[in-house]
Amino acid sequence: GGGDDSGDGGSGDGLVVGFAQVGAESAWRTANSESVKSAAEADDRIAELKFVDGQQEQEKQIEAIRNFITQQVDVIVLAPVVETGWTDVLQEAEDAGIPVVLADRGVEAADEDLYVTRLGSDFAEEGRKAGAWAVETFADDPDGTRILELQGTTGSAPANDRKSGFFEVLDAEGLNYELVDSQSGNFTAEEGKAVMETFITTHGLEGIDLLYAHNDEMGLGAIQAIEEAGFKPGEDIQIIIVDGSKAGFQAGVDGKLNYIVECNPVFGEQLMDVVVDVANGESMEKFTPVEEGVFDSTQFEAELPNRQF
Amino acid sequence: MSDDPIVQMTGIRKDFTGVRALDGVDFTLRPGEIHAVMGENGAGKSTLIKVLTGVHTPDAGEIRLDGRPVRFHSPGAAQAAGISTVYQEVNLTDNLSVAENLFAGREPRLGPFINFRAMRRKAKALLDDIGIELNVAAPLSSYSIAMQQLVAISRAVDIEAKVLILDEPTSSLDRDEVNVLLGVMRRLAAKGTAMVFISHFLDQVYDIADRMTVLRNGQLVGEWTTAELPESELIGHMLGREAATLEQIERTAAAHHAAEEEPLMEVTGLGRRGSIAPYDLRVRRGEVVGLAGLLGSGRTETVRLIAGADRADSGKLRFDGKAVNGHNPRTASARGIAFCPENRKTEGLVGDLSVAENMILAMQASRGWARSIPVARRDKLVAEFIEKLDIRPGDPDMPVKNLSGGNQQKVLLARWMLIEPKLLILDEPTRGIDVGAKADIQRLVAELSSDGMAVLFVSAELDEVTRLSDRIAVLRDRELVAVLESEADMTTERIVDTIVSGGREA
Amino acid sequence: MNTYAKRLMWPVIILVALIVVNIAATGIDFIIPTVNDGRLGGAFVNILRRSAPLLLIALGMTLVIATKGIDLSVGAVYAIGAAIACQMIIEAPDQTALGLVFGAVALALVVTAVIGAWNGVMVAYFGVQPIVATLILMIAGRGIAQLITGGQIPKVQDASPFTELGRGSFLAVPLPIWIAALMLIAIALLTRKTALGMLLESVGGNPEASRLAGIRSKGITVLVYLVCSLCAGLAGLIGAANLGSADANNGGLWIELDAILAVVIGGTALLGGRFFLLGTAIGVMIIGTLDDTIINVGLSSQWQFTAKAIVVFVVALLQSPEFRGWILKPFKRQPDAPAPEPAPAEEVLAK
Amino acid sequence: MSTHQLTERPSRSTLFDGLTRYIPISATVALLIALYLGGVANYPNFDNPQVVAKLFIDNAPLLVIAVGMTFVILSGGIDLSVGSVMAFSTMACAWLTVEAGIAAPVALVLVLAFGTAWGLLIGAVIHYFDVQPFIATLVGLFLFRGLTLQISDTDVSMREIEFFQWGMTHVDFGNVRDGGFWLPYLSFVAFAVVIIAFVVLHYTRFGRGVYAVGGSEQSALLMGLPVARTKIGVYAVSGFCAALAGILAAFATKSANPLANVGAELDAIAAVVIGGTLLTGGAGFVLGTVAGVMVWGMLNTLIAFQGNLSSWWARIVMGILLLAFILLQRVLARSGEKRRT
Ligand SMILES: Nc1ncnc2c1ncn2[C@@H]1O[C@H](COP(=O)(O)OP(=O)(O)OP(=O)(O)O)[C@@H](O)[C@H]1O
Ligand SMILES: Nc1ncnc2c1ncn2[C@@H]1O[C@H](COP(=O)(O)OP(=O)(O)OP(=O)(O)O)[C@@H](O)[C@H]1O
Ligand SMILES: [Mg+2]
Ligand SMILES: [Mg+2]
Repeated sequence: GGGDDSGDGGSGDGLVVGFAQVGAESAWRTANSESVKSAAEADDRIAELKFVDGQQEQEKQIEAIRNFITQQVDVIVLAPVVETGWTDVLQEAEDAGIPVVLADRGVEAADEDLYVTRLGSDFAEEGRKAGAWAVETFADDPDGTRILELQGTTGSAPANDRKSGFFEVLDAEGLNYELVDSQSGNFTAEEGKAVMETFITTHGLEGIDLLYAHNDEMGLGAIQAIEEAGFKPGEDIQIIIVDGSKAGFQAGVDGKLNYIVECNPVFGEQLMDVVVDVANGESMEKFTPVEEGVFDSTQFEAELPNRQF
Repeated sequence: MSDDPIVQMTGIRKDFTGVRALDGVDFTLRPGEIHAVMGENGAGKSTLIKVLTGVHTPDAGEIRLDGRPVRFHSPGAAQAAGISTVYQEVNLTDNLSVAENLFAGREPRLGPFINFRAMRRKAKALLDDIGIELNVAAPLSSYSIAMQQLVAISRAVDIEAKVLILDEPTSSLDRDEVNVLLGVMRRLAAKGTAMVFISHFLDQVYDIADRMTVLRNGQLVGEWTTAELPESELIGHMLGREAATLEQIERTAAAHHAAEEEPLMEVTGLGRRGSIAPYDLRVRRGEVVGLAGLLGSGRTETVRLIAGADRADSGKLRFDGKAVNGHNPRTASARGIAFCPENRKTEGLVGDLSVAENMILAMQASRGWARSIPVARRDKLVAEFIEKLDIRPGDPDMPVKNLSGGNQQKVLLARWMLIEPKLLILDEPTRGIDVGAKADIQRLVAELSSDGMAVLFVSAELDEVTRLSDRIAVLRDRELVAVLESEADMTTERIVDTIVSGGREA
Repeated sequence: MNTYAKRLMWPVIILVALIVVNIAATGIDFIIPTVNDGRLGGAFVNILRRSAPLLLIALGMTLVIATKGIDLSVGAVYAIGAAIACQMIIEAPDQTALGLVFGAVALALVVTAVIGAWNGVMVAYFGVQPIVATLILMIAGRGIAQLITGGQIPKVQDASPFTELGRGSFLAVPLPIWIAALMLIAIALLTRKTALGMLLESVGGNPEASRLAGIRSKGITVLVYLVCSLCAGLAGLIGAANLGSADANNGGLWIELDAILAVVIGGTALLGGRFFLLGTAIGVMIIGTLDDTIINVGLSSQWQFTAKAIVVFVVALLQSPEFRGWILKPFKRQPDAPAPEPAPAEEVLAK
Repeated sequence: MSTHQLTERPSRSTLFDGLTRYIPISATVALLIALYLGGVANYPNFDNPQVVAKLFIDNAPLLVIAVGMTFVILSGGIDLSVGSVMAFSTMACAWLTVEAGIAAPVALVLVLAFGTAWGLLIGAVIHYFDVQPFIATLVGLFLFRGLTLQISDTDVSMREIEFFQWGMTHVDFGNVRDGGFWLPYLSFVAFAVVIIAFVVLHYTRFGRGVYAVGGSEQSALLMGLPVARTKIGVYAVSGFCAALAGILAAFATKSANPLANVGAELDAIAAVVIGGTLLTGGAGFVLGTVAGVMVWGMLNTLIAFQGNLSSWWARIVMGILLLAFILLQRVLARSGEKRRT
């Protein structure tokens, strides 16, 4: 390890980078961790990646950053679990002369000076992409579009933003829709399936046009529930999911869902480039987007082999 | 004593689920008198006390203190109003120190803070006064029940209340300590404190009480002055039958076990560091061996080693012709050693389980969990023992914690008699048991031993020990100092002499 | 038996009330089973089916609680059971082989039983407090599950017979319901037809007295933790089979709280001693129905926690005789003496 | 005849009698030091004093709820609501100051009063209605998470409120770059809570009453102690501490997050129990709880310094360290107990 020379700030055999990850709460997240770790491993410019799992707790992440500061790492990468509340600890990093890069989610605008750049996805944008497809697909639905929504964990940023982005577009485009029900499936297949079963028994599936699931796992759980109730997912009801894991695309190929908004976790290499640039003091844009696409049923087949998680 | 009553209870009724514990009881206590409440186990004595002190709310009736009607909502309120109580089961918190128990709730303070130094000093003085020497900073749990009982009494006495209630305070004390306590009571009476005294020791009651109230089955039998009620009549009132049936147990001479017979149990050099010095002891079939000694002399420790409750760190134990190793309660009971511990609440009974379940516990444990005792057999056995030991109320499904103290003790006895052991170890089996039941138990011990069962018998009552035992082991300072064998030695005086001389021939 | 029925009365009333609310919100269909593909469905059957894992865990938890213990590791063990089975199946060339599925299930059960025995040994032989002993595996267990799956979510093919465990049915009744019901019966027989139940209650009620009575309390303690863990593993298998995948991080998350809740709603005290398996089952159904009720009456997700809190509070209060006495007092005829305020003294002694 | 002493209780072994109750906590402290030295030996910069100081920065809220939990556990109860009450308090601070525009000091007093009132209420339910503490407080766990989410389902920033700058104001002890360390004001609040709790538990009637009730509630009642006041009091203390911890969290981040502190009650219970307090009540020390919190923080620090553990290995290692710690503690405590007899 490069721990011994860590105080020298970038000289020596390479950089020591501290990475405060959110947790391991989903396949998306583990894929993300994996990508960052393997990219650091492969990259000669990085001597050591210190990885700390925050278990979805802001305090744990703050604690990790303070530990990085004590250890005098060269660059800190933070994937913040929430947007607010980082001012003090980011200030401490700045005082210690350690630059901070945000990965994935962002922090509130007022703290913009305290990090160099953010590399990640825009959840609201993902919601808008999903919304755009819905508007396009159901634009000439005569009797109005009836929608079910499976939200992520209540109160979490992706859940909030994917919801607001989606309905923002629907409202802006004046789509005639009705939100029949919207419940949290906690981003898990288990609860996604359970909630969907209840939706089916409560509302029935006849007359429901669209299911919007905030992530893959809930969507896949819901698909099972729909199948077990004797309906055909993707036909009897159209389905949008966000994320786009292998399993999600496989379901797409099988014709069980209709639209995937990608949220790409595999940005490790891109992140390492950013980290090295930051360590070298290069100036940068505040936001570096991760490349992400959208896929409809015509593209699933072709895209499946490219999936890395 | 001719003053107005300080406590007057009239028409008290108290129902528990399924039991009417008190039914229209009147009770009057006058300043400066010592008033005994008498009755069999389960007669309602403790309940009467608890109703008075606000532990239970009466279902009917009136309580007057100093002429004013009162109704306490908690024992704390009663204490604040000048009624200080020692309840039947020692009720202190044994995780706190002796001193803290003595002064809990009324600690000497400096400003808002407890003054521990003053508290320890006062505690020491208080215990010195009664004549016991304890480390007042040590947790109460490091002392035996007897000692805890003394601490509870000291606490109650020190509160200097108008009314002092003692519910079976002497059940685990030996005679010297009882004498000290009686002395303290006389002193307080002279100062005008009114006292309620509950005890199953009639000699103590006759020694100290001015007046007696007798209860039977929750009902008032009557109130008498001690002078006008001879002992036999009192017993008659308590039991509701003629006292003549309570004949004394006479030991049939111990001759029926020949000396050459191999002992059932033979102990050589058995001991445990810090608890009991290595000792030798043998018990033959059909023999009752008594253990005598003062409080803390190590009687309990002695029998716990034999029962496997504690692990011995030296010595050998032979039982039934075989050397015993790997001794624990389970193997002991499998070999036929039964142990009735002295503290029935913490070591004996499982309060939430029913009477029946508590009775068959040891039997079931020896059969293993898979072979449950058939219901019919179980019901029959339980009914048989409820009858045999006269356990009241005789409902086998009642949680055992709702039984009165004496009846709980009988349940514990029944548990061990059920497994028909070869050696029955009884640690203070007659503690808290009424005269009738005590005679029953003594008769039972005599009967069992003439059927060939060996019995090890620990009791604070020397009379009882001498009456029942074939041989008596005398302990002092955690050491077995002598075994008295000859008929001539079986006297209380002889035992006391042996304790004083430490076993050296006088 | 009478006291037993009394204990069950309030939970049953709450359960019925919840069902009535659902029927009022969604119609009588709520309670009436439907049949599709030869399998019973419908809202209430679905609730029962989904509650099966929780019931399994709560049954084991009941036994543990009867011995005055508690098992926080069941959620993690759930994840481990699921992870082992799914990982083993997806690594095999032919996921539809019946032998493979049996092997995977057996392996998962053996491992979870070993974990339970370990918990029991910590408690019985090392004298570690149950909450701490099981906290260790609560923390480490999910790590182990993730290690097994490599942090991925292994997905079993729908064709694998493994998924039958969660989705299949026998005589039209879904398999999870069968499994949970059989386990309920098995544990009830095991504890009530043998002396195990009484010995458990004895160990929980007074460990020292039990030891002196010659009960193998250590062995019994190990056994109940083992059974509890085994139940959790089985629950994990059912959960995984239902989804066809094992989510090491989220599978069975916080299920220990729900399980303990169900046990206590069912009338078993956390202080050990008497336990009520049927009460536990009703507690589980209350919790299961509650989740659906929130959706059915149209409350938003934010209400999930609040509604649960309210229902639990109502159950807890209704079960308290002191509360009932207090609330009914104005309606009762006054006794002859002035009645005291909620008299604390007696309540404490009644324990 | 009765010239001899009344009892034969030997007054020897008085030394250990008083000390046995300190064995678990001594074991905890000894192992804590061992953990620290292990860290120093293995990781560069671990000897930086800030490593220790940091335990009291990031864990200040945990310390405060653990102190409240100590009261409850000592009395023989348990409080599962602290994590949610804490999150709710933080959120309430944010809502009161940011949305409702109430002056921050007033908001803090309101929040503290509310936390205490909640404790009183739940304590009364537990005592008078004889509801099991686990269930009564579990209601709190669900209820306040729900209410927090209903106030806001996103995180709320309080950075505009000047008042909240106070908590993280540094006090420097020496220059941080050459061997000094710093602590923010909020750490001192936590220290103050510990000291007050220590004094209350050991030197006041209320505190001794807590031990008595924990030892045996029935005995305490029969001894005439104010059991109702004590039992309700401990939950009030815990509610107050949870609210205070929520305020400290507000100071620490100047933001409120509806999903914060999930599972914090378990962390607190773990810290209390690691510190040698028995869950059955009646035995333990608030200083043990401090040691327990430090152990918890130290384990996390060690894992962070190791830095190459994946999410799952971090959990497994945490479990193994905890296991080793508890077993060692048991071994030390047992040999200590043996020495006594
Ligand atoms: N909490 C309770 N619940 C139900 N029944 C009870 C309860 N307490 C006492 N009883 C019953 O009330 C009756 C009177 O009991 P009490 O303890 O007053 O007897 P006692 O005269 O003190 O007997 P002893 O001499 O054995 O102590 C008994 O039948 C007992 O079983
Ligand atoms: N070193 C010690 N200092 C003080 N007390 C001790 C010590 N060691 C043991 N004890 C306590 O002293 C008691 C020993 O008395 P034990 O119970 O054996 O006496 P006993 O003869 O059975 O008298 P009784 O049963 O009537 O109290 C035990 O309760 C034990 O806990
Ligand atoms: Mg009595
Ligand atoms: Mg004794």
